[in-house]
Order: sequence, then C-alpha cells, then structure tokens
Amino acid sequence: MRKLVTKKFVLIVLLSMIIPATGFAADTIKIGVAGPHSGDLAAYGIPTKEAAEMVAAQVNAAGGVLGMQVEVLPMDDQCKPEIATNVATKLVSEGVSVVIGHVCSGATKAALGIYNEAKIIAISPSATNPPLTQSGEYPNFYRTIAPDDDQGKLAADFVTKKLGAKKIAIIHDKGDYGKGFADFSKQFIEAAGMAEIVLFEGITPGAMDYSAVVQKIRHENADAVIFGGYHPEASKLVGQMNKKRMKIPFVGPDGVKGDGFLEIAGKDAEGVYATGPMDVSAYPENKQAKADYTSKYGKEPGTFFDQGYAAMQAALNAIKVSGGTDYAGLEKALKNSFVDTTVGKIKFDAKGDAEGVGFSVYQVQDGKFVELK
Amino acid sequence: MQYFLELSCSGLVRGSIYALIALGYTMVYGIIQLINFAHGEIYMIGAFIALIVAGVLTIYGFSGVSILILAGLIATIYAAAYGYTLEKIAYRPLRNAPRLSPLISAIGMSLFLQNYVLLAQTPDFLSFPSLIPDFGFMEPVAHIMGSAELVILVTSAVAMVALTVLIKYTRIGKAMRATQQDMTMARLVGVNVDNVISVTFVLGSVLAAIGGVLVGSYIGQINFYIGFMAGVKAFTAAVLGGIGNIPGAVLGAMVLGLAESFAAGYISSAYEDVFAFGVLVLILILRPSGLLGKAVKQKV
Amino acid sequence: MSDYMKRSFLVALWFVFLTFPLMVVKVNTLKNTVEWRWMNMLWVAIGAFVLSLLWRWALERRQLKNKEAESGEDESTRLGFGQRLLVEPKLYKPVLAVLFVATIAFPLLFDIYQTNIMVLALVFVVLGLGLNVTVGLAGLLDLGYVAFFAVGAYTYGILNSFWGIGFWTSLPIGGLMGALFGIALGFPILRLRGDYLAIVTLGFGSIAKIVIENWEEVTNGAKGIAGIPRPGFFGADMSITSATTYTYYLMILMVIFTIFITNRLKDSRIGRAWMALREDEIACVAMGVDMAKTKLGAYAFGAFWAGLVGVIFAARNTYINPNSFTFMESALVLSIVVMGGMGSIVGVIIAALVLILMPEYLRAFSEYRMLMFGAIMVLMMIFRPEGLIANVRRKYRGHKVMTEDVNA
Amino acid sequence: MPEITNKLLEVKGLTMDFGGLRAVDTVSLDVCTGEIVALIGPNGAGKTTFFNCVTGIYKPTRGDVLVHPPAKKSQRINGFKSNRVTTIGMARTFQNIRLFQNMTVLENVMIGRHCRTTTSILGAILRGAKTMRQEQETVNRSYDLLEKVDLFKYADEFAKNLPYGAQRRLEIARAMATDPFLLLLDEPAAGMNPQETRALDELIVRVRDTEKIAILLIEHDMKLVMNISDRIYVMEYGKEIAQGGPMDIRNNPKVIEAYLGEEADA
Repeated sequence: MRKLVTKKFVLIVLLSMIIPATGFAADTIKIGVAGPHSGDLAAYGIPTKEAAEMVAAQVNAAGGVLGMQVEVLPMDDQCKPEIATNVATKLVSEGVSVVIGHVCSGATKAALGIYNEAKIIAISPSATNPPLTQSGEYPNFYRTIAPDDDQGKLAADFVTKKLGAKKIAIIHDKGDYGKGFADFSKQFIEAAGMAEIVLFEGITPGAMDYSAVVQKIRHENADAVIFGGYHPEASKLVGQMNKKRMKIPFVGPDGVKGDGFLEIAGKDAEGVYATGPMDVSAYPENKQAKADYTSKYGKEPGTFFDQGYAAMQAALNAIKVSGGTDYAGLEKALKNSFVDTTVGKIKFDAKGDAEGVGFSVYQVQDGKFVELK
Repeated sequence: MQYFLELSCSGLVRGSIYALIALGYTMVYGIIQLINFAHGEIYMIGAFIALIVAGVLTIYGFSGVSILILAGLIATIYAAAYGYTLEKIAYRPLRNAPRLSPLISAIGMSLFLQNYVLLAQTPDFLSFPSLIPDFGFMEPVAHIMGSAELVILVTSAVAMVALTVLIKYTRIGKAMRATQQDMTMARLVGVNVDNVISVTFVLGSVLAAIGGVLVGSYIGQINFYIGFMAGVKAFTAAVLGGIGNIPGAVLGAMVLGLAESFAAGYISSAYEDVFAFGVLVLILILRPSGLLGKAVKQKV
Repeated sequence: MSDYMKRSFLVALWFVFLTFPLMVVKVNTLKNTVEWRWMNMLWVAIGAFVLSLLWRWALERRQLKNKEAESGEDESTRLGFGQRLLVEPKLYKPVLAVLFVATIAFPLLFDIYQTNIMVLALVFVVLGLGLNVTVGLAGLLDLGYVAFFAVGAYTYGILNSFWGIGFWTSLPIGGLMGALFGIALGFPILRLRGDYLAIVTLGFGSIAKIVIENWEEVTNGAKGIAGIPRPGFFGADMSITSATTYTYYLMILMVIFTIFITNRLKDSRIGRAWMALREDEIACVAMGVDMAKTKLGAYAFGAFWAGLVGVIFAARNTYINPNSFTFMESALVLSIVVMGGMGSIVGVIIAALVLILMPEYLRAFSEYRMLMFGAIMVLMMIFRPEGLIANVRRKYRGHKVMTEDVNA
Repeated sequence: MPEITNKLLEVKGLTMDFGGLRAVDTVSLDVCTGEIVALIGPNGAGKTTFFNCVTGIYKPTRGDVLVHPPAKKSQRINGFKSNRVTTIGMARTFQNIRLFQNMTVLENVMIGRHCRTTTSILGAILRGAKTMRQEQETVNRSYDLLEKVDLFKYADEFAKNLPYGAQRRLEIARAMATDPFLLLLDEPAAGMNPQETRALDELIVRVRDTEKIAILLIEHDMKLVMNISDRIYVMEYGKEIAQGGPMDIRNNPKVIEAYLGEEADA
C-alpha cells in the first residue's frame, strides 16, 4: 500500500511538471474571452466573443501571429464575481496569454487579481468603472472604452451647456454601471454650478412601472432627466414620460445607446439623447469588420462589438510587436505602439486607458442614433 | 394635492394589476392551501402569447381592434391551458403530501417556466405593441390618467365583479365555496373536487393573463422575468388582504399599490420594495390573518 | 399497454398545442418576420410522448410502493444502497478512506481552476447544510437564506475595508452576525405559519439586497468592495495557487466542522425539538417545548453557517457586490437541500457538489441549468420527496438492563 | 375511593367565546390528588375546548384556571402558553392523535423530556458531562416509559407506522415523560377495540396508582368512564349540567336526557 502511494505521488509530481510545460511548447497562442455569455446580460458579452473569434479566424487564415495559430477560449462569467474568479483561474490554468474581458466592471475587479498574480494582461471592451485604471491597483488592466467619468462629464456638460437645463433630475438603476454614471454626472453638474439637481433617485429594475417616479420628476419641475442604467429601464421611463405628456430631454449613457433601446422604445425613443463611444463607423477597419460580421451572421453586430474587436486587435498586435507573450514585452508594446483598430488608431496610456477613444452625444432621429457634432 | 392625486392614480393602476394576479393566488390558496408560486409565470406567459399572436396577426395584415381581441382571447385560452396543465403535473400528485412539498414543487415550476420561455423565445426584452389605443384626454387629466390606465382600472373592476358573481351565484361557484369550506365533506356530497380545483386554476390563470396583456400594452415591454416580481408582489397583496379572501385580495392589492406609489413619491423609489415588504411584515405582526381574513382557530 | 400508448399520444398532442406559440413561432415585430421552427414541434411531440410514458410508469411505481408501505412491510429492512452505505461499517469504512485520500490529494491532482471551483462547491455544501437545519430539520421554509450569506460576506468586507481587520478575526464575527440577523429577522415572524413565512423570508432576502445596494457609505453600494484579502496563514505571503489550495483545505475543514456540529445538534435535545416542531407545532408546544426559543434557535443556527461561510466566500472572491446575493442563490441552496433529502447530511453534500460543479463542467449546457433546477425540484417532490439519500434515523442505545434496575 | 387530600387543578367559572359563539359557559371543575376525574357529554358539548383552555392552547374569555402543584406554590395560569402549562406539570393527549409522525417512537417520548432537561445549543455541541448524563437519563427514562405502555418493541419504528391503539398509548407515554402531576387525556379510547380498551383501563389506573399522577379525561366509552372514574362532570351545550360519583351520574335524570339519543351506541 505504502509503495503504491509513493508511486502515485511520483506520478503526480511528474504530471504536474508536464502540464504547465505543455503550455509553452504548444504552437498556439491562447486568448481568453470572458464575459456574460448566458443569462440576462448575455447581450453585452456575446458580441465581444464573436468579435474575438472573427479576428482570430482572420489572423489564422493569414498565417497566424509570429507563425503561431490563435486560439480563442470563450468563458462565461454571467457577470457574477464568484463565477468570474472561476473563469479567471480556468483561463490561467489553460495558459492563456491575454484575456479579452471581462465585460462587467464587478466581475472584472474580481478576476483581475488572479490575472495579475499570473502575469496575464486583461483588455476589457466595456468595463468603464474609473478606478479600474485610475486607482493603480490593477497594473495589468487595459480597456478600449473610455471610463465612466468621461461619459458623466460629457452628459453633464451637454445637459447644462447645450440644453441649458437648470433643474436636473438624475435617475439611476442602482447598479454598478448606472449608479456610477449618475454619480459622475451629479459630481460634474455640482462642480460646474450652472444647474441644480432637483432629484437624485434610484429605481428598481424590473418593477412593474415607473409612473410614480415620473410623477415625481414632474413634481420637482425638472427640465431635463439624466438616466444611468440600461435600455430596458430607459425605454420604460421614456414610454411612461410620453404617456404622462412630459416633454423634457432624456439623456442616457452608452447602455442606452444601442439597437435594443430603439427596438423596445419604438416611437417613444424619438428625441432621446445618449452618450456613447465616438462614432467610429468611418474608420476603414470598422467598416470592414461590420461588413464581415453582417455577411457571417446576417445581422448587425451588438453592443461592445467594436470595442471587443479592437481589444483583440490590440492584443494580437502587442504580441506581434513584442515578439512573444512575455508580460513586460506586451506591456511595453501596448503602451507604446499605435495600432489601427475598429475604434481608431489607439495606444494605451500609463494607466491603461486607450488614448484616442472618447464619447460623443447621440440623439435618436427617425429611429436611428445620430451623432451630434 | 395634485401630486397626491397623481400618485394615488399610479398606485391604483398598479394595485389593479396586482389585484388581477392576486385573485388567482387567493382562489387557489382558499381551496387547496397552496401558494401557487408559478402563478406569476402564467401572467408572463399570457403576455408573451399575446405578443406573439399580435406580431403574427400584424404581419398577416389584421387591423387594430381585431388584433386586440384575438390576441387577448388566445392569450387567456393558453394561460388557462397552462394553468390547468400546471396543476395536473406539479400539484395533483402532491395532494396528500406534507405542506412543504407542493410549495417547493411550485417554486420549481416557477423556475422551469421562466427558463422555458427564456430558451424558447429570448432572454432579451421584447417590445410589446400598444394594443390599447392612446386617445388623448385633456389636460390637466391627461398626465394623471391616460387611456391605458383607464382601461386597466375598468377591466380589473369588471373582472373582479364577474368573479364575485360567478362564485356567489353559479353552480361551480357554489362547489368552489363548498370545497373551500371542507374538501372531504364536499367530496361526500358529490362535488367533483378535482374538477373544482382545475376550474380554480383555469379561472386564476385567465385573470393573470388579462393582467399580463394589460401590463404589456401599458408598459410596452416584456421579458421572461416579469412574472416573478409581479407574482411575489401579488402574493404579498393576497396575504395582506387575508389569503383565501377575494375582496381581501383586491383591498390588499390596492393598499400595496398605493403604499409603493406613495413610498416612491414621498420618500424614495430606491426603497420601494422595502416598503412593500415592510407593510407586509407589519400587518402580519399586527393582524396575522390579514386585513379581511378571519382568524381561523386551528382545530386541535 | 396500448391504452398507455394512446394516452401518451394524447398527452403529446396536448403539449404540442401548449408549446406551439412559444416553441414554434418566433416573431420579430421590428422587421415583421416570423420564424416557424417546426422541428421544435417534433421534438416536443417525441419528448412529451416518452416523458408521459415514463411519468405514468413512475407514478404507478410510487403507488405500488405506497401500498407496500401501508401493508405494513417493514421499511427499515429494505434500506436503499445509499442508506446502507451510511449505516454498515463494512461498506462505509473503505468508501470513507477513499474519499479522504481523494479529498486530500485533490489540489495536487488537479489544477488551480478545479481547486477553485471546488472551493465554491464546498461553500455551497456548507450553505446547504446550514439551510438544511432550518428547512430540513425545523421545517421553517426560508426563501431569503442568501441574506445571511450576504451578511457574512459584507461583515468581512466592511471590517476589512474600514478597520483592516483580518480574515481569522472576521470569521467568527461573520458567523455571529449571521446568527444575530437570524434572530432579529426571526422575531417578527415567529407566529407565522409555513406559507406566510415563505413570502416574508423572500421579502427579507430582497430587502437585504436593496439595503446593500443603497447604503453606499458602508457597503459601497453596487460598486462592491474590492481587494478583500484571501485567508492568511500566519502572515505568509502566498501566490494565488497556494492561496487557493490553502482555501481549499480550509473549506474542507470547514465542511467537516459543519458536519460534526450539525450532526451533534441533530442528535440532541435541541435537534429533536426542531424535528418535533416540524412535525406538529401544536403538539410540540403542548409537550413543553418553547416555540419561540426553539424557532429562533433554528434560525440563528442556520444563519450562523451562512454568515461564517459568507466570510470565506468574500475572501475567496476578493471582491463582493450585491449581484452574488439574489433570489437565484437562495433558490439554488434550497434545491440543494431538497435534492439532497431534507435532513440528510450526505445527501446535501452530494447535491451541492452536483448542482455547483455540473454547470462548470457542462458549460455548454449552462443555459439549461436553471431549467433543470426547476424540473429537479418538481420531480424530486413527486417521486422522491425523501431526497437522493433519505435520512437514516439514529437508534439510541438505552440499557434495558439499566431501566430494569431503575424499576426495581 | 381514595381520600381527597388537596386540589391540584381548580377551574372556576371558565368561559370561552368564539366570536358570538359561547363554546364553554361558566364551567367549574376540580381535580384532586390521586383522583381520576372524567368529563363527559354529547359531541359538541365543549369538552375539548375546555381542555384547550386549561392547557393554554386557547386563552379563556373569562374565569380562573388555578393550579396547585404539589410542594410548589399555586398559580393562576389563564393565558399561559401551553409549553408553560406543561412545564408546571399538566400534560395532555389529543383527541385526533398528534404524534410526531416521522420520528421514531422513542424520540416521540424523548420530546416529552424536553422541558425537564436543560441542554442548550452550545451544550449540545460541546457534549459535556452534564449533557451526556441528561441525554442518557432521557433515553433510559423514555425506554422505561415505553415499557410501561407496552411499546418497548416498537421503540425504533416511525410513529406513523404504529397501529392505532399503540399510537394512543404512545401519546400517553409522551405526556407522562413530562413528569406531570396531572394528565389530561382527550378521548384516549376512541377507535380502540374492546381488548385494547380494557388494557387502557388498567393502564390509566396503574398510572394513577404507581406514578401518583392524577387524571382528567374526556371519554365517550361509558363503560370505561364508570369503571375507573372517581368523579364525573357532565357538560352539554357548553354548560356543566351535573357532577358526582359514577352512581349519581348514572341515575341523574338530566344526564340521561342529554344522552338519550346517544345511549344506544354507548
């Protein structure tokens, strides 16, 4: 018995030495793609996965990176922190070189520590929470989207300066993303001192209706509404405001700026403002990617497709430039060499935010989001 | 004062919807002492089927009113069928089981139906056509009450009156009351208890489906998850009013709707649900059998 | 038999009708297109037919079994294999030994990912065991159990972020906070019966989440608390791999600790009172059991485990936000208890491992996870209400000799 | 007839209303040490309601329920919760058997010991010497009681699997486990066959004589009542209509009238 145990132990030790070794010996580059691929937030995660797979397919068809094939490992984190850590350890043990993700800021925070420990870089297409880059706690984090405070500032400026609102109601969905946006808007409006915030309130996503809140907005005589949250609640609010004959501007963040909002809100969407990543559809890379997507899937790409695509491009470019998957090399490449992506020509600043990406304001006109110059 | 009216109106509209769903809960509970946890999902399925029917009919070129009638009709028929099947599968085999078993089965059914719709249709929100025509009132009424709200209030009131008449004056209504009093006795005097229970589920489901269609066209969007919270709230309303008691369910629903609306209006809508459940706990502590419920002495 | 076929055929037809609009039609109101998925109809028909046959067969078997039980056949002589494993030393000793070795060797044999998800599964084992006390033993249905889990996790998160208090100090505090909340929430609902209890606890569960979301000064709201340290080991600096392995062994100890304690309690004056309360509240009180004390005890004890393991959960994730504490988690823990067999410890452990690990290994099927939970809960209640492995009642060794002495 | 020494239970003018319905109307009743007292009356006379009022399941509308435990001070127990009543020393059985179905026979009796033992949650975890002693005492005492009611051989069975008569006896054993000075039996012979009834008859007398427990019982079986009771109270429509020894009651015209319809099956 004792002998057997020893034998087994030796076997285990040998095995454990072999397993990580195979990771290096393989002639593929593994890229993890983590985000919600199931559940109610899947709509925000799947476009990134599809984008990453498309980039990989293209690169592989052209001979790969540094002569190696790119393999995409999609992982579903359902935007839950505990699942995100599972995913992160899974990706680490699979020996990925870079992770594209995660999609939700909360899940990203949970996973980043694990990547940092394993010296893996994560590039998120959508985690807009400012401290992710600004706190300096996550040196291995990069993103191809601008942080929320930019967006909040833009919304605040737009409402006070362009729309000239004096009494502003800020409504949010109590979520990480929505509340964050609402907080920054509030902060910038208060700092500018040009308008008064008459209402700052959370609503419950999934509540039957928001007519009480709408009445409250009217009661406070607000002349503009800033909303932090996603499109289902936004369309409910907008619909009820219209039903209650309230014709004041409604400004949402990029969680509102998408086809989902247009589809659900329908006629009510007309005239709604939303901030969103700058219009990048003019870039040739972007046009190409969108055309490829449409020909492959027969529909328009979803939310964060551009950012996901760009993250993948940036990651592969960094590998190519640095000539390997070494952490320090990748870091240097990401921060120094420009790369053409679907969101423009970008590189990353010292904190990990992409330079050259930003937000602009859109308005729904004739059933489409149109960028306001 | 005007603000108060506005809030009251939103509270009453919300309360009417809760009432339509709560009636189903209360009827089922009255007869077999079961919280039909999946009742909210019937409401959701009713809304989904109405959406699908309306969508198909629009494509085949039907016009406004006929869509409303057909979609509503088919939705209620299907909801009734689902309610009937639900009882047969998940509750009937558990008629004599310990009390916890059918409740857990009901929670299971609720999860199952939610995810069934998620997988069969979509996890996304869908836009619900506004089946109720939006004819304009004049200000200052317009912003307090629109046509959709009026339709909801009227439909709910009519449905409730119809239900009360049905239970008071028809044969099946009498059988239902007999079963509610004493199932064994009712069976002995020749009431087909199984049929009565099925009818109860069907009636409850029809009311829930009406609620689903109304809410769908009022709010303009639905997804697979709308039934859960609505169901929980409606059940809360039923408990508030005294579960098993039909006027109680309506009263409880109105109290809950108003409480939520005033909480949102005067305090903060972030704590809306806290108030809803707070009212529930408070009433259960002060009057454990609900507002209109009779204190039933358990037979020892 | 042909009657069977005919009935199942009718059932299949019924389900085709029932599922037709949802399964077959998919309408896009925007582009005004309809997709007719006729294949689905075929699958529903076949599925319903087969399931209906199985259903009838199973129901009949259940009735047969009931009849046998009624005709006075001794149940205890026909213990299932699962139960025999538990009571016969010849069977359970080797199994236990193998299990022990496998448990110890697990992190050595598998990579960090496997270890990590195992830790999560073990967290749910403890949650299941804790809820098992409240629901399985004392019969108090709690649909807001996750609130206590959240209390534990946030206790550590808050203590750590405000005062830098470490894991080992927070661990017992988390458990005590859980118990305290159990008592605090238990008080107002003492008098409520089963169904009312269910809805009120559900309410408490959602209130807890709302409070966490809104009480930003303390809980950091939806942003969550980040940078929570992993469990420390005498201040040693550990890599993620070794920290995970360490957490794994910690959780194993935790599970053993939980089993040990709950087992002791189950076979005690308190545990028996809980069971009696579950069986018949009026009779139980009439036999001199203090209902309030006993119920609160059950709540507090169940909540204690949730609080305790909540601390470990926070430490394992290093980040917590309100998203981890929804009704779905409560439902998940409840299905663990139901599937495992109320009151049965081994059953709960197996159920937790299956329900948590299965979706990790079958990621392709993860969409079907909640669907399956629902179906499992219904089917278990109908066909195997005693759970996977039914509780084996302990036989007490009293001395007949001694009693005779007393008599004499 | 045993000598009446002192009162254990003293009920004065007890009244219980349910809404407008008066279920028990100013009923007074005493039970003394060493007595077997029966409470009889037609169905619906309010006997069980009376029991429920005395044992704390209902709170009586009016009247006094006084107990005089041996060697302890007297108490007025109106509105006490039933667990307190039991702890004071009055234990009961139920008309429609209320056993803990999914617990073993032995465990059912062990529950009776609950109020005489003190192990707390912490104690149950630590299993100190005191806990172990109490536990062993509980087990032994319970086996002992099972033997007395002739259920020893069923100790490890689930209560739900017992035959009907045995379930009734188990209820008695469970009540006795609480160390009562007064045992309240609600129709203990209901549903029993003549042999079982005879055995029960002996059991009740034995309990009184060897355990020194006084007994108050509700019963429809007149033979049993007349055989063993020292005194009998008769209720009809919530009111007390007669009391006295078996002979007096047998010849009381009011009682005969009340029972006229039912006499046939008695």
